[in-house]
Amino acid sequence: MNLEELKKTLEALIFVSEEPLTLKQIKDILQDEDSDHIEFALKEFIFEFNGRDGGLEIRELAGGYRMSTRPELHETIRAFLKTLPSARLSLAALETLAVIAYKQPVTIPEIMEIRGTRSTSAIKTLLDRRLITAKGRKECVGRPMMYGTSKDFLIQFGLKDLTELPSIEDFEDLVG
Amino acid sequence: MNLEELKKTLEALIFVSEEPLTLKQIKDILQDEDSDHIEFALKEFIFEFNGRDGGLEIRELAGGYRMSTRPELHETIRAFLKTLPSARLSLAALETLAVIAYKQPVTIPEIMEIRGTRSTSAIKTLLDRRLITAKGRKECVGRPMMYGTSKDFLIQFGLKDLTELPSIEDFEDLVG
Amino acid sequence: MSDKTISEMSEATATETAVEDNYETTNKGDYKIKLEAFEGPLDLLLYLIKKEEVNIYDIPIARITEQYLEYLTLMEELDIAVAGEFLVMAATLIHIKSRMLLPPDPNVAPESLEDPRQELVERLLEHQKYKQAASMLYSRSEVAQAVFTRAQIESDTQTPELSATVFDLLEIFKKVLERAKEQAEMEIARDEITMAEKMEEIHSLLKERDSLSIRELFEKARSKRELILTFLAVLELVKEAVIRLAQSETFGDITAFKRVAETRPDTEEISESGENLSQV
Repeated sequence: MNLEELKKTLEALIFVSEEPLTLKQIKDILQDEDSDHIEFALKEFIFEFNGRDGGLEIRELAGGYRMSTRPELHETIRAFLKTLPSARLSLAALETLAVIAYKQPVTIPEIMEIRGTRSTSAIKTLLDRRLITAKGRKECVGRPMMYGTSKDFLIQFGLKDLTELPSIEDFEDLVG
Repeated sequence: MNLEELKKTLEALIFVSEEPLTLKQIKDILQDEDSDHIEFALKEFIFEFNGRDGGLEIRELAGGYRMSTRPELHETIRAFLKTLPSARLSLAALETLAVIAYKQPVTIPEIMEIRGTRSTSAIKTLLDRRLITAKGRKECVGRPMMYGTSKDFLIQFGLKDLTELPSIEDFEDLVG
Repeated sequence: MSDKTISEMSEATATETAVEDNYETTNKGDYKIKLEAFEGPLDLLLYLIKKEEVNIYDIPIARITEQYLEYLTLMEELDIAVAGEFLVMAATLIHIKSRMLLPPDPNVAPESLEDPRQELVERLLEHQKYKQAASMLYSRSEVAQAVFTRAQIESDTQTPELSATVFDLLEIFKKVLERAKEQAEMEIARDEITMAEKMEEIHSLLKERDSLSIRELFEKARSKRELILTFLAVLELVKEAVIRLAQSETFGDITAFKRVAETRPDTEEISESGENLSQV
């Protein structure tokens, strides 16, 4: 490998590595390359990459090399991260959402009956995320609140209306 | 922000984003910046970043911008990550995907008509791999589900958008 | 589309690919693999057209039909289930063949005569296009797989989006329903008692008191199975002359008494058959 190829390879390896990439790891992967040649290429690559004064830099960390954003940009990045949809739903929340989507309007005791476990915190999560909404009270003992999916649910899952939810029959077509 | 600062910010944002970063997302974060100024900076940044001929490049993908390693380095990187390429789709699944990509939104009976055979297990595979997605129901007898390609399809097949697919008519001349 | 791509593709999915080569093999096992490889009747027809090196726009329908039927026979001989669509195509081919044999209608100008093969040719061409498109997608995915994105970084864990699709919701809903069903079955299984236990239970109840309402006994049953067991246990106890049953009025409550107890004169004695019990 010539020097330019070696520098390209180092850039890519540091980029994909989960942990800070150590010199030893680099030498292990690039066994055919001369050790001094690698060290020289690495120094030159870091010097050039950081010298660009771009948004990213290579930092030496925990005995290895890592690519990261420049500290002065962190405020903008934090602002960006905040705009992303919040955390993934837990399986409990997804199960509860599935039961509500297919059985709506449905009460908490009914959801419990189907899921076999308490679903109160999952329901709170779904309400906070505006994926479900209260749909009035059921006319039975205790008049429990009924829940159904919201407009946000339709948007989030790319549905025009609830009839677009795939049914079990749609799926039977697929496995049959 | 001056041009250099803007380019630095773009580099950091594209790096941080897990999904291809869209122009709209960029403009939403950098609300104080002039829209044209952003577009100009983005073009210049990509031109310069890719022009370095380093191990990384910015690619336009699924309606956004993503930083990834250069294809020619794949052997070394795969050896380092010890990853295997993801399981290949069967020919049946690929053909079904082709029909869906070009005919979307399309129902299962319509796919069957073109392929001359049942495609249900192929469709199940494509759904499991998230390459296709539900696209509402067709307003005809039985209201069958319609299918189309997903964002993951664009990402996994390296497409900017669907218009990047060659026209289906272009394949005609190859026949016979 | 380069030949290389297509041949790579056949390698990748060898068992599913309609083969280009070496069809002349005499090994039945090989034949079987290759015949199963045809995705459908259109695939088989395209293969035959290629093999016979005939013009797709001018298919010698008699020859191709004959070959097609030979393949179907071969498939049957090899115990490959011939899907319905293969038979439909066979019928279509035979129909086209017979139409080709008819003398042209003298009242129709030759240029406006419709070629009976027209529709089939169009379907074949259409199918062929999508096969080419599949091949194009294949090479695209190979290239796309050669690039790698960065490793996970700290911020990733905070940002993942709601990634479930509507199909995931349906899958999850089905699993919840299945689990609910299993749970119900498990509860029944856990409560399972034997007939001997049931008889013992009735027996000990009658030790504490002189009589027992049969309806009360049935109401205690928590499953259909327990209900039946209760019924059988009562009959068995009657048969063994441990208890006797009495009904104060028709359709009235039935009471079980220990055999040693006195029979009240005003009650109608029920025989061991238990026929009347079915009215309870």
